[in-house]
Amino acid sequence: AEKVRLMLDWTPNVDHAPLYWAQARGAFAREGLEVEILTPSDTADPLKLAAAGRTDLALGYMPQALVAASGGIPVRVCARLVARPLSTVVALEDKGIRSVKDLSGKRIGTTVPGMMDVLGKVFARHHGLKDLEWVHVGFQIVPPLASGKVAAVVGAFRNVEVVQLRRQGLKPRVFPLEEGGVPDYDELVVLASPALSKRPRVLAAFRRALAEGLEATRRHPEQAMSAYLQSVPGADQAEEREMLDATLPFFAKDQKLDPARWRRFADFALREKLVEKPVDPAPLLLRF
Amino acid sequence: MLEVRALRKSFGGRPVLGGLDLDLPRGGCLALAGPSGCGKSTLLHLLAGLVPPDGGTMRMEGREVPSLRGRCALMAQDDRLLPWMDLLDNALLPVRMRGEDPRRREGEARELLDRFGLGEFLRYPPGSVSGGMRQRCALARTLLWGCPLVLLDEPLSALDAFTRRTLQEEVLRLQGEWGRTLLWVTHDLEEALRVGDRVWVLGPGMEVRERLVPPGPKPRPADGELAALRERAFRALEGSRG
Amino acid sequence: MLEVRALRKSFGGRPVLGGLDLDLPRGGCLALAGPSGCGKSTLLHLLAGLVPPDGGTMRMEGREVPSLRGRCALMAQDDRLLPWMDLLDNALLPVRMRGEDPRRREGEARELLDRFGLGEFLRYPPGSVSGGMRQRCALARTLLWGCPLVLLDEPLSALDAFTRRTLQEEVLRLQGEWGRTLLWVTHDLEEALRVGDRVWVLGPGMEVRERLVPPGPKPRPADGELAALRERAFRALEGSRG
Amino acid sequence: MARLRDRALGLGLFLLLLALWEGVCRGLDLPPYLLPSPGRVARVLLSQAPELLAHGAVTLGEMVLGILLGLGAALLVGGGLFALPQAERAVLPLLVATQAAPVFALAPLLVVWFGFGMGPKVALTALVVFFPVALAFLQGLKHRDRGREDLLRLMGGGRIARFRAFHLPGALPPLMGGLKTGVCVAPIGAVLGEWCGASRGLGFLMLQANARLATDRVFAALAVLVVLGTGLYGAVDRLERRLVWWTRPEGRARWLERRERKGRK
Amino acid sequence: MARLRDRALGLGLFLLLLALWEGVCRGLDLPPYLLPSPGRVARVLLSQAPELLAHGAVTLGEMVLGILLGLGAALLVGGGLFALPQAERAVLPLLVATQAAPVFALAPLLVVWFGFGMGPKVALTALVVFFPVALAFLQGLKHRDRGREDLLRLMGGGRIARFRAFHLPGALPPLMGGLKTGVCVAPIGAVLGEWCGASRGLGFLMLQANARLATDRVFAALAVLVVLGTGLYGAVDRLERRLVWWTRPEGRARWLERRERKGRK
Ligand SMILES: Nc1ncnc2c1ncn2[C@@H]1O[C@H](COP(=O)(O)OP(=O)(O)OP(=O)(O)O)[C@@H](O)[C@H]1O
Ligand SMILES: Nc1ncnc2c1ncn2[C@@H]1O[C@H](COP(=O)(O)OP(=O)(O)OP(=O)(O)O)[C@@H](O)[C@H]1O
Ligand SMILES: [Mg+2]
Ligand SMILES: [Mg+2]
Repeated sequence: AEKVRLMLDWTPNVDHAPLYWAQARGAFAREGLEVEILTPSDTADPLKLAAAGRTDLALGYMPQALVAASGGIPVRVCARLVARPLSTVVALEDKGIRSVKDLSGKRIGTTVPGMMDVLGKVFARHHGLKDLEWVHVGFQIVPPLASGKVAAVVGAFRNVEVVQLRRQGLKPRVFPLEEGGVPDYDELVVLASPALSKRPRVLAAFRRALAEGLEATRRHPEQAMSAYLQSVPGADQAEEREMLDATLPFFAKDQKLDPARWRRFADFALREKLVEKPVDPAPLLLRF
Repeated sequence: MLEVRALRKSFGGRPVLGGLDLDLPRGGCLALAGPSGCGKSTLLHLLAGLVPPDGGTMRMEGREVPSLRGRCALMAQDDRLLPWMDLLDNALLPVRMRGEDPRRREGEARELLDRFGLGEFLRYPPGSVSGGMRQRCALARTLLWGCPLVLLDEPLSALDAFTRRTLQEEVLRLQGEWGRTLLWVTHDLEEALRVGDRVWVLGPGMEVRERLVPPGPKPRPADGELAALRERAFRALEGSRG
Repeated sequence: MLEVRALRKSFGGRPVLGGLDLDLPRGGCLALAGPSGCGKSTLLHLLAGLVPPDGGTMRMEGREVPSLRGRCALMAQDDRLLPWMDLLDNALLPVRMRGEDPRRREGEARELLDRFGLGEFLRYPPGSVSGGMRQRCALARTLLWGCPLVLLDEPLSALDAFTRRTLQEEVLRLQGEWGRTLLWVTHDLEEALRVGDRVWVLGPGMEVRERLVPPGPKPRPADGELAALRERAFRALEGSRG
Repeated sequence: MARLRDRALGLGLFLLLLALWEGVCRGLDLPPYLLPSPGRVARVLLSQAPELLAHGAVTLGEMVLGILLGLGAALLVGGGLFALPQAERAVLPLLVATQAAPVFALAPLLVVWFGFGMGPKVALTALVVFFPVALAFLQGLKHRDRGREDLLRLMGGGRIARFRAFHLPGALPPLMGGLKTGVCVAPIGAVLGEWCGASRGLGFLMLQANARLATDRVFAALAVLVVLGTGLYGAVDRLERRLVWWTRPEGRARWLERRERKGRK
Repeated sequence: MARLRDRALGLGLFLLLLALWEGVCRGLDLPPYLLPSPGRVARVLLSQAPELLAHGAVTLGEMVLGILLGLGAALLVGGGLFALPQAERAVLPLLVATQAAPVFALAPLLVVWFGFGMGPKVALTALVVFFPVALAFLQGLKHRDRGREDLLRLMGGGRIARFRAFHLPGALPPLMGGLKTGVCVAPIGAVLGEWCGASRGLGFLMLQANARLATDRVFAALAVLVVLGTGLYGAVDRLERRLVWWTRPEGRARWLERRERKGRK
């Protein structure tokens, strides 16, 4: 079997359920692949390590992949896992935020500086929000929201933090980024190392197995759940289930890497100075 | 003033003091001489309460006490000056520790240090003066301590013969003036005979070999008589070895 | 063996040595006595190269040298034993530092320490023995050092009169046996006269006040003659104060 | 007797602190995802003991190896900087850099060099342990007793012999102090290391639990980590008592006794 | 002369290390997004100097405040544990916990308590500085000279007077050593603090650059951080020379001179 190392974008979470389910049901093995799943220390690492050939495949985000391409980091996109943005702007109704307009004059937190603050500012401009104070909140989303230290957080995942907030008995208000002037994009894509990019047969095999995992997850979420829970011992099953259900509509239904969609986001990124140099996404995409 | 009975101490099974009796009347000076390693310093440490005894009793002015801690001044065999204070501050340390304002006794300390030949070195740190100068500073500190009972462990061992003689007289003068009681350990027999109104020569295990009473009040009589006593003491020391 | 000319040293503008001349013939013992703080220890440190001189020259066996570092053994005024080694290892330290196998000299060291009265304490750490015992160990270390020139800074100051006499003889015996040259600083005039074949009494600034030559070969003649010399030396010391 | 009383007092203080923590949680009405109460943490500890212990064992192994490695490096570098004091200014920025470098700058490098196994964890632990130990050792070496050093220099002999006989034992107390700091921060190193790609260990567990807002599990893992840390501290404390025996009379007495017992055999 | 030579040697070594780094980058063919070469970092440093300096000033402020706070706390706790040695066993786990607690366990608490201002950064810096300083101080207090202590105890007087006259100065050398470790790890504290919520500072800058995959900017910020760290270290080193003057003959001479100059005025 072909040994393939796959590095997740972050610690295992429901987004990765299709991968675990594919692994557990033997989808990779049937394609002649032996996949080893690795976890990184930081969301930027998988991409760097794939470029350096330390992992064969890595999970990343579309904006990040474009930033990498503009910085000359030699990774290619070969598949996708979550085909729509999960990042949103989240506020709490409990704190009196009912509509977007209520955010004017408030302090807004961002998760990843350099990324979410850019998207947040686009969102604010789109909705005509004024007098915002921006602060980076790091890994923490729930505590500053719950304690009212920030009125909203840009970069909260609608399938994770929103569920968590709800389970804490709070009433989250979700404002999708794609309704705030940010073009639609793929939240989770699979990046290939330069070496693996030259082996289309392996990549094709991986894509087939991944597609099977995605399809099987949609069809049998409970089984996907139990496969995934093997990798996250001690997790709260009910909560994870709720998160998975919230994620299901966002999983990629096909493996089409649409250059036009990528180009839209690349233009947006250049306009908003997310990238410094123009990027041509076409050579970035490995299509078959 | 002080009565010690059957004081015992051993270190790890090796007996050092095997039941010592000791009486110090007020205002006197008992000089102790004994072979090196016989336990003189240990005795002073026991009295001062730095080392716990294995047995025996101490009575201070009739009352039984566990040790003389807080009731005696001690000059240890090494100077134990604080290297980060100048000589004057070191000498005034007991005053400061008592909680008194050291400035009120500064004049006194300056005078004492001056008489001890340290007048020019008041502001020197101990690391920058000679061994004998450090010893003199430690002696001044002990005398400024203000306790009526003073334990001295070879206080003048690092001094030349002349300075030594001067300081002996100085200490005895202050003893009289301030009414102190002295327990003076020395390995110099001449010094013992010169400063003590009683002189004990000790043997190993701190057994008392010889009790000498030097003739007459200070200043001392002719050297001849002293020399004879010294010879006797020396023989006792010598015997304690054999 | 050693010729020193016009050696000068001052500390922060305060002169300590104002141009000292010194000759040590091979095999002799020059005893130095002087008031406390006059600069005796400083002289030994200068010779040994621990402190740089301000001026002057040193010639060792005809050759001019910057200092005697590596050519002399030094016993400092404090014992400087290493607290984490027992007495035997401390005494053998110079052997070990020379790169020799200390076990080859262990017998010698044991014998020396035994003669110094430390036979039972070979395995004690310095912190658990008396001041005098530490000093004896430091002396043994200095003698085992193996250099022909030996600088001793008050080597017996912490010892009782009898032990002191014994060790004086011991050191002189070894000096003869091993052919050492000694520079012996002491504040005990009797000791100076007993061990030195020349005795210098120094004044402040290390100016030589009195040069005495004790009569005759060791062992010494009658005490009477010594006493007279001692008196002379004492007067010199006394005068150096006035 | 006295020891028993000391222990009781220590235990009492510990319980008092726990009570204080519980009080803070209740009094301020902190939600458990902010600060779980000790009771809650204890429940998690009990119910998930086997898992916590298994992950704890992994982390302990990483810590022990890292501590040994860090100590070795610290002895070398501390000794080296002492031997070549001019190098301090040059090497120091490098050392500060290794300390200040965020994991995300180091992690990819470590992975590239050491792979995904124990390597990066041990390396990061060694890195955090190394620093306080090296500095304390250097400080101890610098503040040596000059009188004794002078005398040893007169005795001649190589710098290495002098170092072994004098400088090293003299610097032992601060060195052991630095090592205490080192073992206390070792958990940070191991945890950070586990963030650079791991599938086992307490750091991994915490990261996972944190992503799920399971703060009580984070704290349970933390509690295990703290027990490991204090255990290592205790071990170093014992080692110190054994190695630095000469400063206290009891230590000297025990040392003598041991020597005599050995001699008799 | 000798000092000049020392400096030259130090500079030479530093350049050597930079060359080594450049060599590693080229020799191992490390891509710049893993480890940028010094030249690359220098270019970023130059071109973005104003921004780096502005953020550096913010971080420096946080570090200085945090160091002062941490030092104060360390003096209190170190002294307290010395005064009450039974407490060591009880308090130690707590201290280890504060060290081992990953930022994400502390960050929410800090944010809720201090908000997003300077508070959490200063608190985290103080926390990391505190630990090595407190331990070194405690160690110094423990390994005091027993002979002198005994004598002072005989003199009577309060524990506080004794502490000021004897224990504190005696523990100064290890304390300063601990403080050196402390200032060297202070950058970690400030950076971590900036990660859990900030809009300025070098940590924020690094995070931003990291998200943009601009590793050279990360290292440029790191370089500024290192300069700040070494600068603080140098300051502590000077302070130490001034405070611990009695261990070296030159120090004593300078102290005497200063005193006499003061006396003459
Ligand atoms: N490091 C120093 N800094 C300044 N002055 C010093 C230093 N070392 C010694 N001195 C001064 O040099 C003088 C001579 O000191 P030294 O130790 O040589 O005297 P000594 O003759 O050995 O006295 P003693 O018999 O008391 O040991 C003293 O006045 C002392 O203050
Ligand atoms: N801490 C200790 N542990 C073990 N033995 C000790 C300790 N302190 C002292 N001794 C032993 O007690 C004996 C007496 O020591 P002490 O210091 O009282 O002698 P001393 O009479 O003062 O001698 P010196 O004239 O040499 O100062 C010595 O044999 C010494 O080895
Ligand atoms: Mg004694
Ligand atoms: Mg001297």
